[in-house]
Amino acid sequence: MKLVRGSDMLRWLRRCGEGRRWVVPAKEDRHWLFAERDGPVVFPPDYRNATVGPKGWLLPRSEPILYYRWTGGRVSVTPAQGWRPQVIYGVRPCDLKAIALLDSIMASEPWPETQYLTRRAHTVLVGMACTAASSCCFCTSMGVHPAESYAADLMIYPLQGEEYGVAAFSEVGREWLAQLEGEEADAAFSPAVPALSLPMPTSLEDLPGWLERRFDDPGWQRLAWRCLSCGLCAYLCPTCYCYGISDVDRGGAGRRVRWWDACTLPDFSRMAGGHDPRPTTTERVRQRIMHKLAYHPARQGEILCTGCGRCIEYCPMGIHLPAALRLLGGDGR
Amino acid sequence: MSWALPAVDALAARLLEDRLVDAVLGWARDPDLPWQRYPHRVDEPSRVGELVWDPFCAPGLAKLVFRMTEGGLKLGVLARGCDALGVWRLIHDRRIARENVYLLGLPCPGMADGVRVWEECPEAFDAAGWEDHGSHWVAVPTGIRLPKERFLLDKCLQCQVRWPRQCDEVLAVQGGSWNPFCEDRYRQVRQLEELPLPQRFDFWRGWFERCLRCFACRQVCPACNCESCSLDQFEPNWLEREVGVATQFIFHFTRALHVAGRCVDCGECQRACPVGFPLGALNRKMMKDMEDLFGVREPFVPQESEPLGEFALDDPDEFR
Amino acid sequence: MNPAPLVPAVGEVVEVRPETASGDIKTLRVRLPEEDRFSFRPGQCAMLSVFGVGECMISISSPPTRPEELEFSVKRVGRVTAALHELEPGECIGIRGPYGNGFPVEELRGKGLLVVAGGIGLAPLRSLVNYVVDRREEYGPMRIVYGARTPQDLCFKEEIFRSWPGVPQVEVHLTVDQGDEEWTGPVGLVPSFLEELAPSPEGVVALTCGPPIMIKFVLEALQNLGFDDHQVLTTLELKMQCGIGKCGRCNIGSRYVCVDGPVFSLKELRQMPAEY
Amino acid sequence: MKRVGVFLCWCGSNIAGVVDMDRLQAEVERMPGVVHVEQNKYTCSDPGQESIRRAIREHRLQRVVVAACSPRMHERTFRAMMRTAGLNPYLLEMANLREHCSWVHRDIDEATAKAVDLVRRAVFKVRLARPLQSGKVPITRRALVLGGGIAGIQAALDLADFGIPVVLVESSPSLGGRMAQLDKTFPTLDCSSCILTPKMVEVATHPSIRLLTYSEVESVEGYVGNFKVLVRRKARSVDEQRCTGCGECLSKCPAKVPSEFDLGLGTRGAIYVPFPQAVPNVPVIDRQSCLYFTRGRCRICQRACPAGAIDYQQEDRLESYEVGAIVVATGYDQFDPAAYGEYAYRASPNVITGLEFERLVSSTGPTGGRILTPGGGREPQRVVFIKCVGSRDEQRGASYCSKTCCMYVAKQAILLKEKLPRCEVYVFYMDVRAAGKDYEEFYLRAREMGVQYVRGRVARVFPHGDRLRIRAEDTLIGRRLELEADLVVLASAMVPRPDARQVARKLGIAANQHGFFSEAHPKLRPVETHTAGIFLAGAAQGPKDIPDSVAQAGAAASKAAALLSRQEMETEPVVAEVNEHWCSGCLRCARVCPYNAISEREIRVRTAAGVRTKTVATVNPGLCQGCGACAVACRDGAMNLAGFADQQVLAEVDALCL
Amino acid sequence: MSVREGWRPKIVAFCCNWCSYAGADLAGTSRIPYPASVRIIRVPCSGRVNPVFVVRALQRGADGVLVAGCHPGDCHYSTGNLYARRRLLVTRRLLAYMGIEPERLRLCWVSASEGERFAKVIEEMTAVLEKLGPVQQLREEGPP
Repeated sequence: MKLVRGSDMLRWLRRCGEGRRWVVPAKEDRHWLFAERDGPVVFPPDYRNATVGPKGWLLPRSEPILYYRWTGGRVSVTPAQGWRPQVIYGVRPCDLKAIALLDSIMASEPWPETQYLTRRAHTVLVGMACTAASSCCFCTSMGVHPAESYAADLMIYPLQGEEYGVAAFSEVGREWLAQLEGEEADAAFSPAVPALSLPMPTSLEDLPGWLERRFDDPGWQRLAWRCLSCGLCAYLCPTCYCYGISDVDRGGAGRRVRWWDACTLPDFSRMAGGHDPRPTTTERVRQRIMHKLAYHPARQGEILCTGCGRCIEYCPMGIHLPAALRLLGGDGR
Repeated sequence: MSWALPAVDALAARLLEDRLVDAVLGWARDPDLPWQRYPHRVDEPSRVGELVWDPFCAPGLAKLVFRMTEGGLKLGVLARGCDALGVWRLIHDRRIARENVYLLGLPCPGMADGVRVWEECPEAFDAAGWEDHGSHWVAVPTGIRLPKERFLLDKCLQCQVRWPRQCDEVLAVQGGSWNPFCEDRYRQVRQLEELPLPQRFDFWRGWFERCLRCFACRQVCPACNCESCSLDQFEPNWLEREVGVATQFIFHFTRALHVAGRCVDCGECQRACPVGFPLGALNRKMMKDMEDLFGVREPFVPQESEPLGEFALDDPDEFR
Repeated sequence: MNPAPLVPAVGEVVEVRPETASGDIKTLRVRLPEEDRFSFRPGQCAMLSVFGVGECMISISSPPTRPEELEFSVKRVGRVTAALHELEPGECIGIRGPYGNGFPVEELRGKGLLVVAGGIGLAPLRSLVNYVVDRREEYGPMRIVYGARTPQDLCFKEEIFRSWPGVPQVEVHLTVDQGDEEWTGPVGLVPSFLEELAPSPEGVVALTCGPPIMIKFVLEALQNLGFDDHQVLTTLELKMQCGIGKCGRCNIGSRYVCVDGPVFSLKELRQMPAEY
Repeated sequence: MKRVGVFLCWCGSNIAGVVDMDRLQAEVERMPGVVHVEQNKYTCSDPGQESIRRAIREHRLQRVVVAACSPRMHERTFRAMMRTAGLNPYLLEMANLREHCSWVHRDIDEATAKAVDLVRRAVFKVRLARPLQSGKVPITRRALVLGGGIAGIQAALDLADFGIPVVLVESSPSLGGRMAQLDKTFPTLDCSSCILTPKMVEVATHPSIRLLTYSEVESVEGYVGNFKVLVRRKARSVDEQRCTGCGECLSKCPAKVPSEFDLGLGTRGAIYVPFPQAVPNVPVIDRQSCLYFTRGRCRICQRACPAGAIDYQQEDRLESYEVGAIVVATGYDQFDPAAYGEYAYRASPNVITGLEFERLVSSTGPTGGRILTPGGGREPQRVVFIKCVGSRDEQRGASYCSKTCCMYVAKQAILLKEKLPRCEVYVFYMDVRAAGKDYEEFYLRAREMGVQYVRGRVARVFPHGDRLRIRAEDTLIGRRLELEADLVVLASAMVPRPDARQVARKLGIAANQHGFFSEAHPKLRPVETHTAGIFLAGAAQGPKDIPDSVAQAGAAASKAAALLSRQEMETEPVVAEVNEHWCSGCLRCARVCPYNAISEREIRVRTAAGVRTKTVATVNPGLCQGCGACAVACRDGAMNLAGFADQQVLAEVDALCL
Repeated sequence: MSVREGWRPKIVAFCCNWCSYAGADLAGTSRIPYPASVRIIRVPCSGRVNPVFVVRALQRGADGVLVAGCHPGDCHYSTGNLYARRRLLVTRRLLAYMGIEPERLRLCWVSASEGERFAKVIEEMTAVLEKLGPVQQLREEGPP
């Protein structure tokens, strides 16, 4: 770790990130979100985390996959090239962990998702350890630590006043850090304590099995009846990655685009013939939570929730993970 | 005025005991999150104690009534002004059968932003009950005062329907429709109308970039109750899935137009939007135009007919 | 590594052949350019696309032993399948794949095969049948039990009536739900017809594909006939968009139909949540 | 992809002279789905059409675009050609290269670029076209005629003579209408009732006509060929079967009330027949004025009736009739001149309307045909007619010309001159409109007989002693006039009946701003309404004299007969369609439908929660005229218009904007 | 606002079949010239025009949208044009509110006998749009 004053750190980062797009948390109206700016910024003390995480800068809300053009009965196809070198700055550990999870999903065999991976490879992640919790976060309950680096190339630890510690966790990170003047030093960083600590019904390792045994639990219905079938939770969730594909036609030429989808939306799994394996909110809410806490762990060994707390804070009908765990745990309410 | 929770409970219990309804829809405390109240349904008179009525009952209920009563369930609804109008919107749209709902009107002094209170004054949640003192909510017995100016939910700041209208029964406590916090419901609309055109577009474009198109605004809206939203259809492709300025424009334009003359101004869309898109500024623009152009009085109160499904021979002709 | 797994190769439609009188099922014969050809197993699928309309996952109904051209039998159920039906010979079609696990042809070697199919469900099994026909000596006897709503709705008529019955150690049993004037064969639903035929489970693997409701009763029938769970393979169909296990749509529990399926043994199926 | 063939028409040099056809062809060949393009000199000619047919065969075309003139010109031609080529006629689209392009643009580049867009629009639209079929609906061979005036009578008789059963509904107790109130008719001066009464009798006795007087239409449901009409038969209090029409009751009735038929100039009893020649000759008790009904005792008529036909217990009855066509002949009313305070209409009994004058001069009228001033009962020395009262005056009356007044004033002046040769007659007029066979001559005859026509407006009429004083201006010589008269006759306008809008709503037909029923097209469909199967006759459609009413009644009858001569009818294929899967059942569509073509029905749908019923909109293709208002009102996009579907219009927009 | 060289405005016109389309036909048969900026879509009635069609046209590259129908009172379907007037009035105001020049949408009444009027409307609208320039706001990014 190197110690540095804030203004020096910004200058150094700006220099290292020359020629890249800077994606930084920006406050718009009352909401923080990741937006393109000309460089890194100093955060005011009220920055906890962004409402909308940096996910969209790696897996955009929509992006072309390919362009096509018909001429007579023949068609020509050009794959899309949609990446720019970028720095995503000020990412919190929960979102860093989420990016690590997305990386592993997108890289999974037999069909690695090259479009994501290419964009990811051209991205430098500058993380920022948490010194204050936001009102709904519960990362430690999910085994995520508020000072851990996860997918970050560089990690910033706010220390006293203007002083920051910076550490590198990748090749690029080390290259950048080498350009920062200053000595390696140790500094005590005291991370934030998350606002919520979930009463977990079982250990994280046993959670998938615990949930699978409750697949037919009436608790799902008691949780999901008030779900309005919007995609808010999935779109805000840093680990939700489901997408759909459709064609945008402009009269014989056009593009095939991939866009965010959400398993809570009513049409998500409805087949052309009308059959839907998940026809009501009960199955859909179950799918979403089970996917995070049971199915994905069974597949790739990791829980797909990093405790960022966004679904708790923003679901307009108060449907969230803690409620699910409690309802399934036998509390009848 | 107090938040007469025991009276609410008693009324709910009576409805269930008299078998006037099969269930009562209200709010309950979230055991995990002190500030959270979520929609809650009670089927037994003995369980009405689970219901809560205090300044944190943020979620609107109207849209839930729609799906709940679909199978013929008779539902008692604890309805504030906004909930009642929402339910009436759905009744006029023939999505709720009038005989399936019993509207139990609750005069509403405005709801607080729970998360905000939690962040700034967590001890407020130790209250056993609440009183309304006009400009403040006051916790009983702790006496903690929460200024509304600071904590009122956005949707409640602009509310015009604190008094529950067109209900089967209204909990007889004091209250009125007057909202001291809303001087001019069209203030933001007027401000935007006065901006030069390019700035107006920039204003909206900024929001288009933030809108995630998660459709929370649509899903909570009692006026958005179509069997199949045209925006979800692939054929015709009213709205492409691709997210860009043009498609966001079409999305918000279509949504505004489809609720024009039908929006009950419950503010739920605004509350649900995670990025704070000023949906109310679109909805109220439509309301204002309904008033200005077609002389629709109280454009937020659902009527049998809707302004865009009618015409008058002397409608203004502004196209020259 | 494929540079962009979602970008299809562009093939050419060589023939469009209606399978049924109503025209709701058509078989497309497609040729891919040499460099884009792929090897596959019977039971695997490919994502077909009509550019400008969209994509649709369709099982390959031709066998890997005849690799020059691929065949896809498409039932018209929605927008994309309707567009596939409208393709003309000479027109371009997008293809990416092959996707899914396919039938375990190595493990099946030497065993007797009981192929049970309904309607368009014969398409993936046809790939297997022709694969076995082309490597007849490697496999045991094969019984094909196939049914459709009416005689008109039976697919691959040339094969089921003519070529397959002539192959040594291949039996074809056909049934229809409703006969017509010309139909002299059995009338009845596939599961009960199967129970009447009462094939022995000894050394046999049953493979089934068809409408969900038929599969449900065929599985029961097989159980009644003494087939063990691991002796039964079935195929599942869910909505798919990416085909590569990334879009998060076609999972049943922790299994993705597009990657881990569509072929599952009854044993596996019993361990999956009933959400399909 | 649908195989589209495009046929580019030169229209001689009309199109090819401005549009570069070869450049156009090259562009069109690149459009999606287009497999064949050819140029023809005159595509509408027989060889031109034949070449399309050949191309359809040879290139297996599934959709056809003809880029030529306006579809309003030749769409029918090419649709017929499509049928002969074995394709559905609605799989054709035209691009209007002539009227909308080559005839209005000069620059070859601009015109060609535009032509490319126009053809592309047609190609994009036709690719999404579906074959449309017209449906068939059965036709009930029976007609309803609404109104028993001369127009209704004529229509009923003509229809009955076609052998079509007719139900004639008249709201008053007798047939006859306004014509029965008239004395003589212009320009022949034959006696109105002499020519009308035989027709009334013929109606009453015609085996194919069911006459329902003193009856009103309660509701109309259904659509062309299949209307269900509910008729309220008001209680007459007299048993029609028993009554012999002897008239004993009439003279015994102690009540005296103003007679509607005589427009208040005479009186009638509470039990009455409106006029002596009434058909049916069955009295009716006016319960408002009847002593028995108002005070509970009297019963004089019951005692007087030798046939025992008086039935105080009678109640309104509802009868239902199924009919295939409706002729609306509900007639007109006269404008109430009270709006013109300066004419002293209510103030002086000697100021009367034209229609009142008819009663005054009629031999069956209150004075037995002697012309006497209502105020004094004297023969007038001088009579003043004022024309255009309530007509041609947007401020206080209506903007239209009432059309009949000029002639009836001339007629009434002539009658006056004939009966009272020494009486001076003045007519104040704005214009004299005497267009019609023998009309001008008739008007000149009035002048020849000494009727003084003064061009100018009357400023005031006011009582002066027992006479009337008229202040006016002669605008021809620009002088103010003042004269005295004994009788002033106001030629008040023909206006719609007060309940016209209600009737229109009941029938689902339109009325214009004044309340006259609207014809489907002012020139080409003058007796049809927008609602198929409903026809108009007489002054309900607009001011009309007797010959016009009779002519229109005949026309309406033959239109109705043409419709009813078929067993079943083809419906328009361009109609609204409901996607029941998407429909929310809010029925907003039904509210905007001008034809009442949309109703609701319940269907059963399978949902996750099981099978449930849901309400959806349903379109009656017999009624729908394909305007598409419902499709826009529908937010779900569940309502669509075949032939102009949302996806088609959107594709057209896309095509034009590429 | 920089206007591309040689740029000409493009107007998408929705004309009702009974009055305005016929009016445009009459302009043709009377050989009344007008700018080639307009492209007509035939609809049965102005009441068929969904406001989303208007935005769609502006999005896809039209610079202005004209909706032409029968004069009030003359609608072939009696009231379609009056519904259209209300809807499009609101549409136009909403467009302006969201930052699109309201002059880009025009509703006008053209009867079957008003060929000259049709030509005049096109001329006027073309002039207005030439001043406004192309729609900048809603253009989508095309392929590279």
